[in-house]
Amino acid sequence: MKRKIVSLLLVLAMLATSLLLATSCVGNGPAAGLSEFEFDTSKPVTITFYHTMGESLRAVLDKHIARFNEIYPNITVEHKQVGSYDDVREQIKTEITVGDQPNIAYCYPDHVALYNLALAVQTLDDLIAATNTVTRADGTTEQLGLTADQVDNFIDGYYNEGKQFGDGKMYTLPMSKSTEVLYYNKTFFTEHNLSVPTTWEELKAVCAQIKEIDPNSIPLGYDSESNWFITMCEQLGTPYTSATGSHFLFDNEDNHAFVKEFREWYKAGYVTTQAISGGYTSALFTKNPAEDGNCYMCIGSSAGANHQIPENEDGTFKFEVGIASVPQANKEAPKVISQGPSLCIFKKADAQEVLASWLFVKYLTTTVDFQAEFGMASGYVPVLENVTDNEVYAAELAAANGYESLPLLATKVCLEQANAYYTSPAFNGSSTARDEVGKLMQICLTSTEADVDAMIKKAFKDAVAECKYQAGE
Amino acid sequence: MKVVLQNLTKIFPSRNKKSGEEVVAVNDFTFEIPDGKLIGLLGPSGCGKSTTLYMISGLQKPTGGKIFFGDDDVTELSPENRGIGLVFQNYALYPHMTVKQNILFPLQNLKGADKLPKDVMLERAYEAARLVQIDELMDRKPSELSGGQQQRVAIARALVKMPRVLLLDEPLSNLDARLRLQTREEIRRIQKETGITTIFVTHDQEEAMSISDMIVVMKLGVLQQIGKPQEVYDDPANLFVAKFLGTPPINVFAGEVKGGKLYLGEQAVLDVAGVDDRKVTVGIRPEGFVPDANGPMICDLSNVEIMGRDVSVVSKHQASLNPQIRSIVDADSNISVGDATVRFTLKPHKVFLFDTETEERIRF
Amino acid sequence: MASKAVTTMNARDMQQVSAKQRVVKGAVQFFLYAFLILMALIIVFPFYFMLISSVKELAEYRQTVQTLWPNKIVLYNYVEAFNTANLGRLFMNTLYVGLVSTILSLVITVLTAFAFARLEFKGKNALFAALLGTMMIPGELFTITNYQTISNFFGLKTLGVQLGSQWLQDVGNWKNTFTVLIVPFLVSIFYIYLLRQNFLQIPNELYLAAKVDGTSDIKYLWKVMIPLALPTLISITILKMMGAWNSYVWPNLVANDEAHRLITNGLRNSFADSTGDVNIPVQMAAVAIVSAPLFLVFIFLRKYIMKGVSRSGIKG
Amino acid sequence: MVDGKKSWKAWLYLAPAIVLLLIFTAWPIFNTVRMSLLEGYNAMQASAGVKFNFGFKNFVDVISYGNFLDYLWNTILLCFLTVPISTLLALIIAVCLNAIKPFQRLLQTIFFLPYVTNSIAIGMVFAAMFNMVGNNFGDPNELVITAGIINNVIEFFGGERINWINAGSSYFHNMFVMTVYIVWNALPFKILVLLGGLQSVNKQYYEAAKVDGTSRLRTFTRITVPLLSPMITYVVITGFIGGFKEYSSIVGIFGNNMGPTGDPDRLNTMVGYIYKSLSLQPGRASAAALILFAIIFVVTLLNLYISKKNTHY
Repeated sequence: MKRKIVSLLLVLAMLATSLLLATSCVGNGPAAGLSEFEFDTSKPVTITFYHTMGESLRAVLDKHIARFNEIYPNITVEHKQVGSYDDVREQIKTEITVGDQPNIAYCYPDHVALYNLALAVQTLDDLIAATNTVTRADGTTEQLGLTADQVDNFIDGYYNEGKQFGDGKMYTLPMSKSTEVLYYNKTFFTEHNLSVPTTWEELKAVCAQIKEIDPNSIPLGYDSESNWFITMCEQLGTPYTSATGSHFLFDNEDNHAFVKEFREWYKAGYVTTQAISGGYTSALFTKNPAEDGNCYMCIGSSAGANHQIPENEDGTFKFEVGIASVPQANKEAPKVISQGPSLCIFKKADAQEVLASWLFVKYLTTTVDFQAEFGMASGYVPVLENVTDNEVYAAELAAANGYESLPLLATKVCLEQANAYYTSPAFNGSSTARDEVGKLMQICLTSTEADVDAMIKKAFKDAVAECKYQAGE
Repeated sequence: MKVVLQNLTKIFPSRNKKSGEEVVAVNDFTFEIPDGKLIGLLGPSGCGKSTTLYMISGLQKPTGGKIFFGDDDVTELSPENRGIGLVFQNYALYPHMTVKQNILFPLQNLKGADKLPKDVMLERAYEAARLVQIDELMDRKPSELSGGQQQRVAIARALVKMPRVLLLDEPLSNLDARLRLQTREEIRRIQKETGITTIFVTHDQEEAMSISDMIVVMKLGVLQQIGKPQEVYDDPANLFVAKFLGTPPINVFAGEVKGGKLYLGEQAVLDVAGVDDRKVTVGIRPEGFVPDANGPMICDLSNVEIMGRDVSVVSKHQASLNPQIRSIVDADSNISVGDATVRFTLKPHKVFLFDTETEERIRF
Repeated sequence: MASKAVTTMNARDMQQVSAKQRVVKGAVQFFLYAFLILMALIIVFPFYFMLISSVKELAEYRQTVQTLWPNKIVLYNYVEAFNTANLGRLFMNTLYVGLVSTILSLVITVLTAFAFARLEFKGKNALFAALLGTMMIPGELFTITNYQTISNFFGLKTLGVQLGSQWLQDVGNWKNTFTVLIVPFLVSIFYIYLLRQNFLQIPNELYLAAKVDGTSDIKYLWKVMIPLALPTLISITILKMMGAWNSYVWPNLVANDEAHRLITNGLRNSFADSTGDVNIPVQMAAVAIVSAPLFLVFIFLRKYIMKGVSRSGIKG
Repeated sequence: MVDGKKSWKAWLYLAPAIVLLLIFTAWPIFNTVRMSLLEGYNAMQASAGVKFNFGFKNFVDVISYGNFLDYLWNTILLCFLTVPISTLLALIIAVCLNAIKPFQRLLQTIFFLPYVTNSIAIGMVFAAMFNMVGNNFGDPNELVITAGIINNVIEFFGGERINWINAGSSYFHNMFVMTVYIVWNALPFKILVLLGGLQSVNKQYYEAAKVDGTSRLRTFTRITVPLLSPMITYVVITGFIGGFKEYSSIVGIFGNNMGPTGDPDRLNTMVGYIYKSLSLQPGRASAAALILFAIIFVVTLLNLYISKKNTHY
């Protein structure tokens, strides 16, 4: 008898838990009913924002939240550093399953694709197009949507990143961006009369020259194998992935060819990468050139410029650094990768929360002062072309040199190539493709197989198979 | 305090789920233990004597029947409310407490009106310790004591509450032979001094006989006989009791009564007037044999063991149910090892007849 | 076989043999020590490497042939490792979580072990076997479901959202609380098993004796069983604290905000933040800082840790 | 054996544990089985109301995955390398420790040190020790900047440096490093348990063996090992259970790449597969976890069976 009661209780507890979990999964509900875009400035609303900002960046953010609250005192912004980008993704992913996602989050395109499996991300098109006005606390008004000027001020490549999801809809606004730039040892280049390469052929030639001058060096360090592969696809116009239809298109002859070419570079000792060298190649670049194994050039993130400063412990510098755009396949149609976080807004049952989130996102992405200050604090590139309207920022940019102020020098290069940014399609599985082509580069460069063509062919085939398997195709 | 057990029964649910058979550990016990006496519960292991003790203590609840202490029905009372002291076979001293703490422990459990002030508790603890003569050892840990000393501590701990009834579970079994004799006397002394009704459990009949005022013999959950040790020995109620008591044990024969005479084999060994003709089981105490050159009972002599005052004669007889007959005779009786046979006459009051089926005593 | 040799020996032989034995014994002892010391060096070497690397300048660490003793001892790696993370806060958080979860865990473990060791109830053995069975299941399996559970405990959060009750939402959402770091791991089957075995060794008569004296179960547990099982309880305490110190995956998932972050996560995060060159000396300094408290505890409570571990085998 | 104990009282004592176990252990187990049987299950789509078919596709996916057999092989190989080596080594060390008097405690303490370490942290230390810095390892124009302290030691003794874990390293050397690290990590616990067992063995057995003139080796194989067999069984079983769950030690050495540069996932394991799938394919992860559980279960039973056959007393 007692045993029956106990087992009954067990079963009941199980049932109750599963029921509760089942009901909890309905929490997301349908898309917020945004038929009307009236934001009620009298009703308090709290929004949450997940990001990865460190302490100094949070200080900038807090300062601007205070400014934002001067015009919208009814909106409380709670923000939180969740960890790395992956942590943000994992956290939100689980939160979506219980309907507990934040209002705003730092995101990469593949994150958005993932969240959209649950249809959790708010499309921004209607909001951007909204023409009704909102009255702020200081009596001024603003248009709820984006004005034509505001849209124009965005760097196009960054702005368009928001609609690369295959359905033509806009899901994100850019927050702060970075790209890859070519760092080079300006002192060395000047000394040996080397010219800064602008194409891959030129780069190869420079590598050969450097190798002759200093055989124990590795002329070029390339941080991200994945970026290398994707950028080459983009520059050469060869297929990489597609957001619609068959996703994984990168197994083709053209791609085999450039990978094989780079393998020869590697075997000639021209190049190393982060995975191969076992750490960021900036470490090799900032070494004393007299030491073995240093790099004279390094292709890395503009956001990592701080790590490319070859500073001695006594505060002097080992050499002067120059920064240039990455080499191109076709100088007429330059392509450089666009990276760095965007902001997405999540659907909520309460339309006021969505509108408040939108107003805040709009503030962060269109306010010149915030973009400038955030750029200075982070080393990331602001997303606005008119960021130089901020005088402090403009002055700092103008004074940037090849020693201690590399981040600004890098930003300067980034702003000059504003028309060259590309982003690759985002879909559920796009990050797998990114990882797999990075591994593919690792394998193809370092492999010691005798039959190189067969090895490359197999590596591509395996990578596509893995992508498809992970995507559940 | 007299203790009365009335139709006391204990049934354990079967361990074996499939057969579902219940185990009757104690079956319909009824007896009365007079006030201030030392009682031995005696029986082979598994006879239910410990269960009975545990039921008296309250650690086990009877399946049926009642237990009275004096006139109070304590059947439903929990152990602590019965006013008992219990000493375990392995003493169950708390190994992490000193002797003093061990003895104090029961007093510290008293609650409400019974609660004692600290100094009274201490005084009582020392009193109990003095009674068992361990007041010198109060600050030692149990592991630093000998077996006999541990035994005394356990008794002191049981006595300190001034119990109405003291219960001892196999109190001597963990002691060596020399200590056993000594402790046996000690228990007797303490019981006499305190006058507490004391019940102890043992499987050793000698131990029970030597110190008890009364013994209770049990077998397979059934009460066999109660009485003063000598009475039970001299007048066993059945074959089991007769066999269980006495060293050397009683000699058992298959016999037959014919015409008022008891026959062992062909030999008519004793007059048993008043018994109908029938087959019987015969028990003869070792001291019931008297060597007699003309005695009616003729046995094949195997061995003679000299024991000083007595002589133990080992012989064989066709009707014996044991391989050998052991008899104790005076040393001056004239038996030599070389003889082929030995003849006995029997002392009538040392010969008991039992029904072959029921093993109940047949009196003559 | 040996007896034949012994019987044929004369006194002189015996002396020779005993001299020979002494030599053999000495040689054996020598080899024993040589072997043990060699193994001990291998065991200790990574720690040594960690320590010397943590006090080297980066340039010295990067020398082609590494030095076995730093040319110049610098401590700034420690300062940097210490400053990169908000260590004071991390220490306090970890200590708090460790203490509370240890105390609660001990209470639950003691109660459960007591019930399994001393009380009789239907289905005891089946239940105990089932509990032991769960120990074989890879713990990774629980994480994803548990995360859902604590995000929306018994659906309370959803209910709170539906009813508009902030209080209910807070009750239902355990994320970024100390609760979530403590509660899900309060029950350790292994500790229950360990303590139950210990309790079973305590003779049943002690329990009966206490019953006769009118001791309640709770008092018996407190006055007799706990003192007798104290070494085991201390072992459990230390292992549990070590667990809090070393836990990483779960806290990283559920409570990685500044107010609740634990030490391992904190250090890990701080060093993941600093992109760029892997500065091994600073990294080694960080490793040394994380390891130091455990080493100290170990030195002082060696006996209990080793006793506990020898019966456990479950790390952390 | 006191009766009259009410069952409800026992359940009261058990209540806290039972409640917590139901929520945080029983339900996850149930949910894992559920997820493993929902084809292509993932929580995101589930929360959007997508329904999943019921079936064994997740299990088929796991088993038919090209790399799965490799991961399984890695797992098994690591188990069968590290468990016997660490057990044997621990046994020898324990016996040696038991045979000495001075410094026994000190050495015992030293051998226990690896236990009180943070496995994430100490993995970083091992990787740093074996890591080479440079380029084009194995190529004619190889460039080695820092060979790593282990290679420094090898070169000091006149050996050739070895590419242990970097690009172009061999599977054999990778496995060697993993084995060293795992054995290093596993030793303290095993030594402790075995030494504890040795110290509780009645000295009379050894004295008897000595009187009989039994050789040391014979004493070891015929007395020590059989008497220790319960402890050996215990460390072997826990070793196998831990071995089949090997994951973090590989991350510690090779990082999330789970293999050297140029051959990612070369050393991936069952649990590595589970973690990799957890995020996007929880259905497959659940199925793999159940398969792993089945393997551990069978191996444990097998171990118990063998040890029972070999325990003679």
